[in-house]
Amino acid sequence: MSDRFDSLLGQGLAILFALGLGALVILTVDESPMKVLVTLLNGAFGSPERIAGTLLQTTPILICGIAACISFRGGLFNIGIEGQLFMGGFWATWVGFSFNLPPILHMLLAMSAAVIAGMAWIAIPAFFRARYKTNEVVSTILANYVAVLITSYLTINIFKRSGGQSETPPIFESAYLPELFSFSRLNWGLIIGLALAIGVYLFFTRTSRGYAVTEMGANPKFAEYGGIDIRKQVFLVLIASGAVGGLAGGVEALGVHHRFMEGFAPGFGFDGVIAALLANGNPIGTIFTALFFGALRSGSLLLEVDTTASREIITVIQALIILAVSAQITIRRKASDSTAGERRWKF
Amino acid sequence: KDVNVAAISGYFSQGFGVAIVEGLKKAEKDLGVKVKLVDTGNRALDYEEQFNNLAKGGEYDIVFVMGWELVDALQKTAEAYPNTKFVFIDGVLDSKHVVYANFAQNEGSFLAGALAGLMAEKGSDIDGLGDGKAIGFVGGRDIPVIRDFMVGYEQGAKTAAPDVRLDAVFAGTFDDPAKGSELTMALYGQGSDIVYNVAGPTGEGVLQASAAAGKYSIGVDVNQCNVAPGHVMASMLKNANVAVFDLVKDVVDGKTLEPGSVHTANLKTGGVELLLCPDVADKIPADVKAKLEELKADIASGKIKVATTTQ
Amino acid sequence: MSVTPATPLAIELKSITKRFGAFVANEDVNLAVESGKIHAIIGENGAGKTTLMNVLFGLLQPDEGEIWIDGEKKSLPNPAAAIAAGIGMVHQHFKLVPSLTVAENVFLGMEIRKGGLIDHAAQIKKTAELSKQFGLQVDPNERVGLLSVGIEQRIEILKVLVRGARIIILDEPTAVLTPQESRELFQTLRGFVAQGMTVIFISHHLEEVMEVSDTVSVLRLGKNVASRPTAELTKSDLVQLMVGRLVSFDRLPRTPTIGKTVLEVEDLWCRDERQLQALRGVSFGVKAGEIVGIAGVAGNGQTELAEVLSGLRPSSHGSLKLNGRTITGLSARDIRAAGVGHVPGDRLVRGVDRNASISMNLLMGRQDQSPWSTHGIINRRYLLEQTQALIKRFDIRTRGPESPAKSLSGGNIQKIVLAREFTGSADCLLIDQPTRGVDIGAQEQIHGEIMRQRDAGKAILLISVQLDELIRLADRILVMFGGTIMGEISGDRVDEEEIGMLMAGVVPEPRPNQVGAA
Amino acid sequence: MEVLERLLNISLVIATIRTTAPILLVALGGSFTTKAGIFNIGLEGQMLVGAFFAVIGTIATGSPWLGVLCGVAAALTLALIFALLVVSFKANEVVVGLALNILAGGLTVSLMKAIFGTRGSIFGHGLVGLPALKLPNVKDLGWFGQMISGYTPLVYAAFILVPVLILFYNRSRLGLYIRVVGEKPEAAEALGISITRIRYISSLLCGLLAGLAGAHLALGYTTMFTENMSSGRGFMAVAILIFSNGDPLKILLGCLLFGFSDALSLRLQTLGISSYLVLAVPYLVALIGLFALSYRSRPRLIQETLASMGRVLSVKSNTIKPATATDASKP
Ligand SMILES: Nc1ncnc2c1ncn2[C@@H]1O[C@H](COP(=O)(O)OP(=O)(O)OP(=O)(O)O)[C@@H](O)[C@H]1O
Ligand SMILES: Nc1ncnc2c1ncn2[C@@H]1O[C@H](COP(=O)(O)OP(=O)(O)OP(=O)(O)O)[C@@H](O)[C@H]1O
Ligand SMILES: [Mg+2]
Ligand SMILES: [Mg+2]
Repeated sequence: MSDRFDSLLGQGLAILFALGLGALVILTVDESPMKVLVTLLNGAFGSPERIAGTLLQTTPILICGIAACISFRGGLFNIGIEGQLFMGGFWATWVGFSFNLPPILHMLLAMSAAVIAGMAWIAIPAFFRARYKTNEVVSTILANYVAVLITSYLTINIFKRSGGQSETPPIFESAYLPELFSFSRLNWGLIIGLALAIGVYLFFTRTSRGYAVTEMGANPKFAEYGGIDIRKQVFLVLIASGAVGGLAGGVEALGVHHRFMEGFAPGFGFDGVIAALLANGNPIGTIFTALFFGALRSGSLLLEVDTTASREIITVIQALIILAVSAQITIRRKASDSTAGERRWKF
Repeated sequence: KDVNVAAISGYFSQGFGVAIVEGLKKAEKDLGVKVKLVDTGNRALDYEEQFNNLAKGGEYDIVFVMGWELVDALQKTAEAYPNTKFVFIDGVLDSKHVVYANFAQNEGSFLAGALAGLMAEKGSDIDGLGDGKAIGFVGGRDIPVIRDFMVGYEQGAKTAAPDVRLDAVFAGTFDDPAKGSELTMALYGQGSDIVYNVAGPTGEGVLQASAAAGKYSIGVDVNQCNVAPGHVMASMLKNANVAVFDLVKDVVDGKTLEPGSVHTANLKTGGVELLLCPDVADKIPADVKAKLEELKADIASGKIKVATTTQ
Repeated sequence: MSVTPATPLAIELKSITKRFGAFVANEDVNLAVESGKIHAIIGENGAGKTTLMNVLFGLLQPDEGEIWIDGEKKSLPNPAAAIAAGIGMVHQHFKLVPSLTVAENVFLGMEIRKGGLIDHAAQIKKTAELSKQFGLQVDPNERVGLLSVGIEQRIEILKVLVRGARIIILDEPTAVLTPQESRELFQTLRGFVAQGMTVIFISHHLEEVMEVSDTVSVLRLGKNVASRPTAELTKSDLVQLMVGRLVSFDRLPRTPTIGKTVLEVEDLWCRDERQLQALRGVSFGVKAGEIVGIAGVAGNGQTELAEVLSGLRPSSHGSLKLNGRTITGLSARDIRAAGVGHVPGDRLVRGVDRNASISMNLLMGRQDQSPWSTHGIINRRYLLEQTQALIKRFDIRTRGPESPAKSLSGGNIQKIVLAREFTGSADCLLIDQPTRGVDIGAQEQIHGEIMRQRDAGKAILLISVQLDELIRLADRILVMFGGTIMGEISGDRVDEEEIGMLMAGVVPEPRPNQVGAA
Repeated sequence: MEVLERLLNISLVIATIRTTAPILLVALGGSFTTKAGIFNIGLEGQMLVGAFFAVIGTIATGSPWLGVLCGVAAALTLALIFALLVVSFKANEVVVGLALNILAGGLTVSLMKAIFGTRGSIFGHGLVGLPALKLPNVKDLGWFGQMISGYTPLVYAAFILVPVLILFYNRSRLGLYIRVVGEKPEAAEALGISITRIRYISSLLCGLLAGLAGAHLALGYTTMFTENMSSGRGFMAVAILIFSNGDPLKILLGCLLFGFSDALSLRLQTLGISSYLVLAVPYLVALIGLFALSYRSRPRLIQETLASMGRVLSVKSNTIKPATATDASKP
């Protein structure tokens, strides 16, 4: 308990330190740090609409974060969540505008398409990782670029709606993911994300399959020795991670945008990965780190309007916070792992 | 009464956006209005909140909007806040709640294409040109707005010089001048000696490549003649500064901007024009110049209809 | 406690205390090492031997106490200072770089350079000279990754010599060697002292200590409980000093309850990581209630044999049968399910997840079985109960079932593995190096457990590089060399010389009574 | 045929060299960290600040060479932060690398806004690029002369660095130590080689080259700075580093493959294939390369021949050692 308290305290101090540095940066661009902070808070939590806006930003980060958590737990690094999200978003939209089906069924079908697209998009890197140990960090990063280009191609060259927008036709209302409140686009995606976080947490800590994945991530040789089929498990873990990544795209397409366009959801995949890393791969912790990032994103929107500081300042502060926290997490770890050999990056 | 003006876009840093900012700065200085620029970035999820943040307080009398990706958020917000005047720049939508400032970039590009085609036909008669009989086009991303330039350019070239081949390529990004320069080198290598850039910062690479290769390029949106002096043959200007300033002036003067009205800037109004760069102009033969004037008149009079992709 | 110096002291440690947090690893240790002698240090696992040597080598800083070298007080803030003072250390775990050549490894950290660039030719030449001078045969051009453990150790010693060490510390140097290799090593060590150098030598093998050392110091619970000339002591004195009680090492009594054949291996072939042939046609059988020992120098296919038998490595040819049923080519999971338990040789890599709790380590392999889990949900209460029971039964020294495995000492980690593998429903147990690096007290317990398993009618294949262990436990001993079985020796009549020759790949003159007598 | 002629000619070779150079520079930088056992995904950000400050420096001083120095200094600063966090504080290198990339993106834009009042791109303001080097007497060499002359200095630097680095790793003490620290840190530690120091040095050397790569992008390849102008080249370099394992020669081959597919794909566009598909070509080439190389490592025959050849020739056989959680149990 006190350990946990210590670590929270440490993280808090690290964030304060980063904010201090951030304040200096803000001063250099001639704005009052206090005003920026107040605007940020106001933008993130100033009214029910803004809180909803924050949660709206949190949702995709959270779901992507969970996708990342799944892969981390298995000792794998799916950095291609961005690509799975784009693929999921596109194919959910495609089902959404191509078919005319009864309401809930349509939405479920579109969501399944998102999940399948996410899985399909990671299937090849997953296969090669499982079978030939091909580094999944690089293959999934590269696949991101391809996913973005392919979905752009499909959007603009094949399925473009008429008019000047680079986007697909809108989906039918029957495929909408219902909104939670009348005053915001915040939708069931948030509930899906929260349920997923708890579900994934319970899966990993309480079930025998979750145990198998956990041990594979912690010590693959031990897991292999214990009779766990590493190849199959690696493949399944990556596929599951990709499925959740695709789901994130489905939620964005069906819950928020109701269509697919260029610049559909850039950066959420990476933010999710970082949120998961900061939470040390814990899905419950990821809820909070995702909320933190969501608040920063949504708060910074008001910044452009109300101050002379730009959103990039927030990007800088966000990066500083990540750096400070990442150092802080591991200062504590350092006490126990003193050997140099343990600190090698596992490919 | 104070007039508050806002502009929202993700492209303030690129040619056309720069022109808009210029117009607003002028309005700030000459008309004493207050100006707020809101940079959208590129995250689709943010747009609606950004519009809400702008419109909610009701303090802005006129809001300029530029960028097709903002259209959905714009229409939603314009409907929800009928008291705020939204002006959509560079296109016309169905919505009756929005004022439109439309630029006929296809017309200007038509002339650019005609110039390039006519010059390419002259071939090695002209300093720095070969006999490739081809002209190039480097777009940023392959999106409808950019294609609008391209179809005009293509039509202009085909009309003025039917035998000249057009090689059109897209960099896939507006942020990679190195790629722009590389693409241009590739086009030069394949026989194009004049390349038209419609690619934002990527396009700067196109212009620089023309200087490096000793060939020619055509600028876009604003006067780019001085980016690579002696190698930028012309610039296709979209005089957004003038258009924006005039609209702000109308508001200051108390005129109402009719919702749904379309203010078109084209060759006829002079809102769009092809500027021959002075340092290259004397290399351009008189017959080419005459032909350009003739085509311009034909477009202005409606004799030639230039195709478009953004309606 | 210290010995009155007859010759000048090479090393004198005065009241050394070293703490790790609240834990005292070395407490007020005085140690005097005479120049030109071989000084052995023994003690149970965790007694503080390595810690003390690390202090002497500058790797750790003592909290209290002084270090005197050749009659001078020294402070050793880092290994470089220790090296400068003429101390060299051969670590328990070798620290060689596999992709570099022998010469590069030897000269690593003190490269010979010409014009700013490393002079490979000179390094090779010097290595060859040195290896000749001290009788440590190596090929300076070979990549270390391709060499055997025995040769790796020679390289480690060369590394120390090339740095001009006069005082050489060896931490458990024989743990991985064949008897012949050990004997060669002792020869080398004697050569060193003959040239006036001093050797400090840590071992768990008391025979070796008796054989080679001039003086012995015994550490217990971090304290130096005795330093005496070896000649004054017997083996059982040493044991008593170490653990405070008597321990027997005799061959354990047999109960002739051998049953039907459980494991049958026929003409087994397989390849290793580098795709080189590791097993070349191995055949044997293990009966219920029988312990079959596999002797051999590490790296002659024993590990691969255990891995093939447990399904971790595919065989390229041959068949495996368990209770008459063919299990060739089954996965590790299926082989486990068929009834094979496996105590892996590399316990820290395969045997446990060091960061997981003891209970989570005990769950491995049976997480899908009832009552450990029902409908895929882990039965946490049952797991906790079982863990507590096993901690008690196997005498695992820990703070509790939720302590991470890494907080335990090596011997106790091994007990976790045994507790897991010995309590399953396996008919056949593959036990690889059960007591490597484990102290005598724990060894005895582990041996007891193995015998109990045998008495319970399990078929046991025991792989060990320690001959005395095999002699103590096994009914029959198969000697492996180069991926084949060189010969078989009855556990009752063991001739170490003969086993040694088999281990070295030499088939001795047939002595009818001994080969094939099962 | 005509199409082929249009695609494959000397200008394609030249373009390949041009497109290869920046990736090569940054990948060679990454080879230091890769060899030292650090996974540096922050190359992208180092390159970006390198480019930005090279431009700022040039505008401030009027000399592109001083600009290059500024760019390098900025990249070194980022590399220092990377080393501080990753080496001293043992933070996760992926988190730190990604965060530094984000920082670089945000910082360059913020500063651009603060200094120039706009975002987007910087050119003009008296910005001058590095001069192109015309090698003397190359006219006599025909197409070869055409191929090797007329690049900006950092292009030559990139290619010359390949043999220099090969020598560095094989014959210099620092190079040897870097390899040892990456392959077997315990060995380095035992010999009194400071792992921390070597990793700092590797990170800084990496920053040096990444900064040069950025400076080349802004002052050699083009003469301007644009938001996010590194455009994924740093990530490409990381991909190459993984399948080259940091070996300079393999890095060169990987970069040439990339450069070639990049240059070729740009040309393919003129055949009327959609730019989106064509632009995916280099990434697909990388992916296929990655998969093919890992597939190839499978067949036993090849492995075995390589292994035995390795022993005979005592060439470094490049078996990637699976990094295990602990090496403590080595028999
Ligand atoms: N980070 C740590 N913090 C505290 N204690 C530790 C730490 N790491 C290891 N230990 C202690 O080190 C011991 C394990 O060390 P090691 O594996 O060398 O044991 P050992 O002395 O070889 O014991 P054994 O006789 O069982 O092999 C445990 O007693 C454990 O308490
Ligand atoms: N780095 C460390 N941190 C905490 N405790 C340690 C550390 N190293 C050793 N210890 C403690 O010191 C004790 C003595 O360890 P040491 O390695 O010296 O034992 P040893 O006598 O060499 O045992 P073995 O015979 O197994 O090698 C260990 O039991 C352990 O508890
Ligand atoms: Mg020890
Ligand atoms: Mg031990």
